[in-house]
Amino acid sequence: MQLFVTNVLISLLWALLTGKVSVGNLAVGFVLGYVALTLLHSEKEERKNSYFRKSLQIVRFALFFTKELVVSSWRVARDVIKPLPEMRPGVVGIPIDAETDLEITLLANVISLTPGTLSLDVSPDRKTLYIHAMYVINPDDLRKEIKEGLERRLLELLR
Amino acid sequence: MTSIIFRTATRYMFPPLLVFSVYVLLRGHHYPGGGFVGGLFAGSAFSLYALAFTVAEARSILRFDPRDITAAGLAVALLSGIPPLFSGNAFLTGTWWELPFMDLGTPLVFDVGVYLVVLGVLLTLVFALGEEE
Amino acid sequence: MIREILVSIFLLAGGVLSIVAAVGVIRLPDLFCRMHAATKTGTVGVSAIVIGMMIHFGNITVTSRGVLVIAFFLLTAPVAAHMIGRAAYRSGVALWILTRIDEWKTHGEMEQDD
Amino acid sequence: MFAFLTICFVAALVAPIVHRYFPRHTGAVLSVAPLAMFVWLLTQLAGVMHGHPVEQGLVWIEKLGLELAFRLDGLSMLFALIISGIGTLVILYAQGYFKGHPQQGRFLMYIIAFMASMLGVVLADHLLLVFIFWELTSFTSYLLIGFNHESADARNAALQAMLVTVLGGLFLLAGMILLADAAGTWRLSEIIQRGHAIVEHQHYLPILILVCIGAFTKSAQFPFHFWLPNAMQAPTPASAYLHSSTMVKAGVYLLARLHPALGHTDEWMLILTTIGTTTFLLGAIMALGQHVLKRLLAYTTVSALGAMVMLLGVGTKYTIKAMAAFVLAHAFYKATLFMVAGGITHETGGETSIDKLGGLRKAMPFSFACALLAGLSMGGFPPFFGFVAKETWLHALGDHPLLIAATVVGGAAYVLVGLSTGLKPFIGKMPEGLHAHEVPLSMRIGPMVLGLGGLVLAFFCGTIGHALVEPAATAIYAKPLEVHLHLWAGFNKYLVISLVTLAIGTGCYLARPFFVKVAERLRPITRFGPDAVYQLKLNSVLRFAAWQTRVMQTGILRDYIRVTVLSVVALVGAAFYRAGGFQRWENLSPISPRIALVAMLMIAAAFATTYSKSRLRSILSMGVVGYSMAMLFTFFGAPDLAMTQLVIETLTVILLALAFYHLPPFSHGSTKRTRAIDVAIASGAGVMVTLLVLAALHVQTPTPVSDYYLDHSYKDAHGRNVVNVILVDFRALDTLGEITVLTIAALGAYALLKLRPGRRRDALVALPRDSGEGTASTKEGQP
Amino acid sequence: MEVVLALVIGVLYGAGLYLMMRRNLVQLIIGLGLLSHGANLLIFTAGGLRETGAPILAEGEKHFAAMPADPLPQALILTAIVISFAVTAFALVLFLRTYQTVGTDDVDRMKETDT
Amino acid sequence: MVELVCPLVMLMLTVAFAAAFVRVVIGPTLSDRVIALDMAATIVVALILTHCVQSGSFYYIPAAISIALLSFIGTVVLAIYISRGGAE
Amino acid sequence: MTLLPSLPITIPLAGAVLCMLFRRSIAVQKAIAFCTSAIILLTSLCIMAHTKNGTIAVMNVGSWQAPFGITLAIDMLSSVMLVLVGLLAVGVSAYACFDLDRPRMQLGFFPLMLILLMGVNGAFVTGDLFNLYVWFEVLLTASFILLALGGERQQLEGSIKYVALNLLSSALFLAGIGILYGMAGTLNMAELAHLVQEGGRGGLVTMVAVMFMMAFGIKCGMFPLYFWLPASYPTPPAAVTALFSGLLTKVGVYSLIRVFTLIFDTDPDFLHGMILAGAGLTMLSGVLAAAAQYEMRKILAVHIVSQIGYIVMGLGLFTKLALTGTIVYLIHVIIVKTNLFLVAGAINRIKGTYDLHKLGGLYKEKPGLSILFIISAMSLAGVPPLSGFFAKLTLIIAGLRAESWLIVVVALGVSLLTLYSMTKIWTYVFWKPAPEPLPDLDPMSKGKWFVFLLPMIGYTILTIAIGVFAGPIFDYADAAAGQLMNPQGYIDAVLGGAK
Ligand code: NA
Ligand code: NA
Repeated sequence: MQLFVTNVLISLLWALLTGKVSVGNLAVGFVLGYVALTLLHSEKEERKNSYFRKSLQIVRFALFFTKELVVSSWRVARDVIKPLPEMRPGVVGIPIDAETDLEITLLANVISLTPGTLSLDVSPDRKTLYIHAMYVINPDDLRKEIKEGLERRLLELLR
Repeated sequence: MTSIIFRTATRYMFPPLLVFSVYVLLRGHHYPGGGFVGGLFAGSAFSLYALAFTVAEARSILRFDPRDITAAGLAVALLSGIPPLFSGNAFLTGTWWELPFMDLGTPLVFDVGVYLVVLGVLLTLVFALGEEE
Repeated sequence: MIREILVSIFLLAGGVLSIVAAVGVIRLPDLFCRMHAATKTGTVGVSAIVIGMMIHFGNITVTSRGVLVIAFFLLTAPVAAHMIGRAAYRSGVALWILTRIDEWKTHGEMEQDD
Repeated sequence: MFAFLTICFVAALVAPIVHRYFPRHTGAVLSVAPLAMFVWLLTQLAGVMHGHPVEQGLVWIEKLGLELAFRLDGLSMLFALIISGIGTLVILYAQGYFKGHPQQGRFLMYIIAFMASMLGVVLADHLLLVFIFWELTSFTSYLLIGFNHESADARNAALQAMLVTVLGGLFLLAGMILLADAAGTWRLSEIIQRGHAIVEHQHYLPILILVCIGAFTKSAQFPFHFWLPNAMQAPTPASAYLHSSTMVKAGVYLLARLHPALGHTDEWMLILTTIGTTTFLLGAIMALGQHVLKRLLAYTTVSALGAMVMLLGVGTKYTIKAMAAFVLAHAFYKATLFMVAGGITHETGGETSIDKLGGLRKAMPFSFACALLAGLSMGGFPPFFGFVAKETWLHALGDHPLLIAATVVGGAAYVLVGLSTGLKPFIGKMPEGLHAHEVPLSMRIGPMVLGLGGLVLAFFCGTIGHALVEPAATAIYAKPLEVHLHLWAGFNKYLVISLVTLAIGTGCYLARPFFVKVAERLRPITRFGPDAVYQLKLNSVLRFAAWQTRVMQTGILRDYIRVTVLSVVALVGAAFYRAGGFQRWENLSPISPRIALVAMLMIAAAFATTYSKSRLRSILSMGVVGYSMAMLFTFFGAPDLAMTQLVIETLTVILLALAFYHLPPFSHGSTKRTRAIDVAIASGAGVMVTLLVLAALHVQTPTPVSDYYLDHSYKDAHGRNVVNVILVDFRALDTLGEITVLTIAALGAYALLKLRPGRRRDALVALPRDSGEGTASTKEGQP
Repeated sequence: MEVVLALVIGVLYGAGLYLMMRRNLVQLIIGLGLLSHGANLLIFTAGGLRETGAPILAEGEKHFAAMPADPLPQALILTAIVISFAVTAFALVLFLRTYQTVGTDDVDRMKETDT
Repeated sequence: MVELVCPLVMLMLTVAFAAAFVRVVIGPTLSDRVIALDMAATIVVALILTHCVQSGSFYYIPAAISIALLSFIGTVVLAIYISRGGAE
Repeated sequence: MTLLPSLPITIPLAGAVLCMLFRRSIAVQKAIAFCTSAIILLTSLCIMAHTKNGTIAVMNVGSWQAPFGITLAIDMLSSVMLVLVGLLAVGVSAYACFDLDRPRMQLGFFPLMLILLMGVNGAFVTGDLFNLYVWFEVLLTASFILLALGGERQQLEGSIKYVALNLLSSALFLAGIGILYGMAGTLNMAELAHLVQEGGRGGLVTMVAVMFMMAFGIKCGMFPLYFWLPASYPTPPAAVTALFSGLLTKVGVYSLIRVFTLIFDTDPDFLHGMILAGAGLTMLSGVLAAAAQYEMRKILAVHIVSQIGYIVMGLGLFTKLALTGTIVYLIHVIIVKTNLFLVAGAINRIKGTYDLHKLGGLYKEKPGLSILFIISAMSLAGVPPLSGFFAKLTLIIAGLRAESWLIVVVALGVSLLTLYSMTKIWTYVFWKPAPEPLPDLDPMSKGKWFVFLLPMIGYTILTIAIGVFAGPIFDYADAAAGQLMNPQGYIDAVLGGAK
């Protein structure tokens, strides 16, 4: 966290130094700072790990999520327009590994944001997440897809 | 009505919303916004909290009774009209002091009063309605 | 020019997605399906337009606020959907007859409403 | 004059206090006030006699031209002497009559106030001042008639008397204002000098009629006479005073006073003689069948008042003299008889019918003496003043055989009544079970003085005629005249008529049981008299009032809204029509598709709110209207507005939803017909608004104010957002008001939610400890 | 444009009034809401419509380059909106309490006070 | 180019808004209406933002944020209302 | 001058804020409320001293020049209204301190009352049309709440009608303001008057004028728009009704007078004729409605309508004398009506009912109260030489001089029926013996009773004093009417008097 703040400060400093506060300039500053910090903190494994690994994971997750978003948006959109929609909706319970409130919430949100799935509720024992999905060919496949894809990456990112 | 998801989202949204409300308040003189919308934002944040948790909890994090906030806001708005009187001007004449980072004027103080009133009013209403059995 | 094209693409994407959502909201057979269309396509559509706007203005003020708008939508839209979906399900809104499976019901663990 | 009037009013005010400190001599103490007046009047007599009126004035309301102007001339002198003189005696009498009565103080207060007002009427020289005192007499007489307020009859009679006299008063007021405008002055003394101008004024006839109605109601002329006998519910001192000698004569006084201004025309003569004669005869005939003491007297009073009006109506110098003399005579004998009647009733334990009285001469010798004196005077027996007056009267009517005939009929009735009240109760055998004793001293003084007075006056009638009657008649006639009254005017045809009248009257007295029987038979007819008309009128007004209330105040809000909207549409429509529709449109901006689309949506959403069985659908549709509004605001460059509109719209929906937990779904439909009507009304309103907006469009919109805001917002008010600057600086006062509204709305909502009748008791217990939060702090609620 | 908006205003007034003439309390309040929308739009329209920029002076500028929208009607409407919100909120609570006390939300049956 | 696209997008959004409105009206369940209104609010946000692009002024962004926040709260309140069995 | 005209607004607001801040202590609130009322009275007397020679006190709030900022302008009519508000405030707050129940006081009666006063004062001093709307809303909202506070069934039902119809009026008012702004581009009443006089828009002005007439007509309870009044006024506690009767409808009348003398004097044949017709129907309808009632408070409440008719009659006649009458009538009726409601409240306090059929015998039992009642009642009925007489007299003279025969006939007839109503109360409550003995619900010692009656005694003395010292009052009213008939002075003072 400290490193992140330092990085932001560096980017601001860069913007001030160059005398131009714009998105592009700040981004440049941030990248420069990131690189600089990577170099600076090469020996301190522990801390470097958390910040730099996390940041990479975030980027990876964001890319994955965007891909999912676009792909399934397309699928839903196509289906909506089609004269005879090929939907197989269903309510599926997914056993979750997420434990803390934040984890559960983010997971549920991410699932909801992904087109085709929608979090309905968490069971009272917080072990199962019930979702409504547009295309349930086989519930177990869906469960696996979500656990392996979204949940794993998300928890990886959070822990 | 407890939902982990809703509660958690609320817990994380609450502080930024308050910050945002103050931002809207302070920027209102130059950009869209101002005391009224700012106050509504702040009030909405607390209302959200009351929805996600309980009215009692929302009351406890608010600390003050909404009615006191309302009265205080009205008092601030009224008092903001007083300073010009000392310089022989009419009630509610804008009086400005130039500070290094921004201009501070009685109209802004007035807007703060508006903010407080709106916050207090909204919460008075929402809390009372929420407590209605 | 490239910027203009980019802006146009994002804006149009937003518009099209909204239309799709609209059609979905009208056409889809049950509440839950319509929710898919309404919340998500709407969200993505707004995000597209925000991105278009951010590119169009390209200044810090707009970008920061645009990010805020997107973040806000990403945070709230699913929660809202969850609340509605849950409420609707509990209040007994019927699923579409072609709904294949309802594990929530079969698990029978419906928590008592407070 | 002013001082003495003030003394009288002050005496009235302090009466209850005097009663507290001198409970046994209240009347004696208070009678000093009228006595003072009386004495002062006597000191002025010489001057007035020689044509030097006393005048006094004080500006009261300059802008209305109202002055406290008083003027004492011959006419005023005659009346003022009667009023203050008899007033003194009546107050003394009342002391005995109300001995030990807890409310004696109040009674004296009312009657003295009445007396003072009456003096005001006759002394005032300003039309409005006359009216003011006139109304005061109505009001004080209301209190007096209703003095025995626990009796429903007394209350009704009081109300009736007041309504009738005040009604007349209102006519009078209108007449007076017109009169003053016609004469160009409010001063009576000046008005009576401008008779020509007034008589020729276009408003002469209205003025005359209005004034007459006022005077006739007060003086109980037909057809307003009915209130007077009913007013006998008043305690006897009041009757003796009000209904014999004073109040009822106010009308006569006024007509006499205005005779120079309004008289000497055919209209005057026609109206006054017709009404006066009718009243004279009617009162006399109706008196024949009465057996209740006070009613006998009341009907003859009505009759006497008719006679005075009749004489005034004829309007020759002779009739005017006769009238003035008769006023004096009547005051003496009628007051006496009333007081005696009161004494009899008082001392016999409430007996009022002469048929159940008799043989009181032993028990009440003083009363008998007084009654006999007055009764004979009333009957017109010589050598009483009543006889003198009657003689003058007959002389004056020499050219009017019909009126003479009427006088004979009336005179006979007077004889009957005079004997019935002055003689009948005292002679013969005392009925079984009747116990009586003589009245106390204070109740003897009045009858004695007045009864003997009737005799004394007759012997000094020359002097009296010269000193009192002549100045009065001169004032009425407005030209100098001389009055010579004689007890013995020689043997002529009028004496014969007089004697014939006495004979017939005595005969009638002997045949009285016959008249009583006839009256019994005829009673059903009286149901159709003016009294019944009064009741009918009053009831129909009340019925109409009830009907109106039923129609207007249905209690149904929707009706109220309908009527309100319809009125608005109708009246604005009328204005629209008057404005000649709307002019051509200019400055219209082109229609852009997005706005047209939003507008269509708004229309659809508005219809959706109305056309809905589901309340949620309604409010959500309203939400759509709000969102559309916000879009319009966005398109037309109003970001603050759009933002606020959106927030408020959503908040409204939220609040509605919170409230819906506790409210039922829509369940009350309307019939098709009702809905059709409402659609018509609502569409009318909608069309009206649309037309208004369209009509407003052709007008150029100058916006100097807005230009000023745009120019000065940043420069002088340090703000770039002009709308916000307007809100917090240019028009901050609006915003101050606005947040006040917000504050109290919340306060009110809170109070309503926390305080309800069912919870009141708890709240009462819980609140003092805590802060007035009801049960809020102890409850943990959450949706 | 103004003609279209005039029509909308008329419809809002008409619909609002129609709703106020219904028997349910909630419809009354919705009617009031539509009425205030109508009034606001009327001020907006009568005040002169301009599809131009907002009356906000851009950063760094001292004068408005182009004529922006008229700010005064906007401020007036803002005030009116807030006031009508306050009143609506109170009316809502009032109606709620009335329903609980009287036992009906049928306006036609609330006629104890008149006559 | 943007000048051409913007009106088009706005038109599309308005149509979408209309569709949402239709769903508000036809229901059939309360949840449908609520979801539709939520979507309508989202579309208004989109519209406002598009208007920002078209008019070149970013003053309307706070409006967009407000509506996002408030419509969220509104939806939640209505959801709670539904789940507590509130009548239509 | 930079301060004085704003005080009628700020002082009650400050008092209200203090009350809200001290909401835990009723005793403190009582003290604040009473002191504030007294200060309001003193301030308004100061203002009157300043304006009594015809000066118009002008203040530009925020120091913004006349048509741009909000201008407060106080002429003689305004200042007399302010004084009346002060008088009312002092009496009613004293009465309320004594009479009101605890929960109502705890839940904000005093701040609400003060804010009501603020709104009323604001309406009287403002020279800006939209600002007038704002003050209307302030006082209306406060009155809504005061009306409903307590939550009894009748109160609530009455409030609903009151709220609905008054909001209807607000919508109308707002529409009128919008169109007027669209036409003239200003909200300043003086400038509006100036622009309207320049002409060219006659027809539209007349239409807008009618809208204002209807909007204010609802607020002041004119025929046939007064429905809300009988439905709501008789429901709250006496102190509240007294406050309402004295102030609310009068603000409507004041506004009517203000705009129809200042701005809309362009088409008097049509507009003032319409007002005159409305006045006649109003007084007739109101007095008939009262005649049908058998509940003391309802009779008094419904009578407000007929008195409004008299007041408006002066405006309809539109002569200087008629306006003088209107002003005198306003002065008279505010005091007398308030007093009658307080007396009715006192009766209710000791007997627990307003029902004429149940009451009785108070003439014997409470002679002091009887005197207080009969004086005010007779004043209302127009018995000379009490205040009501001169007011009615002036109007009738004005009517006769204007040759408006019909309105004079109506005015006289209504006056008779008013007398009937008042004597009805007198007969039933005071004279008639009680059908069943009613115990004294709140036996008070002599001293306490006297203190309780003090406000009423004060008003009664005022009633008499107005009659006795009618001269100076007429001088004042005449000068005020002169100002109204010649609005140029007002216009100049507002537009030219800016600094
Ligand atoms: Na603002
Ligand atoms: Na405002």
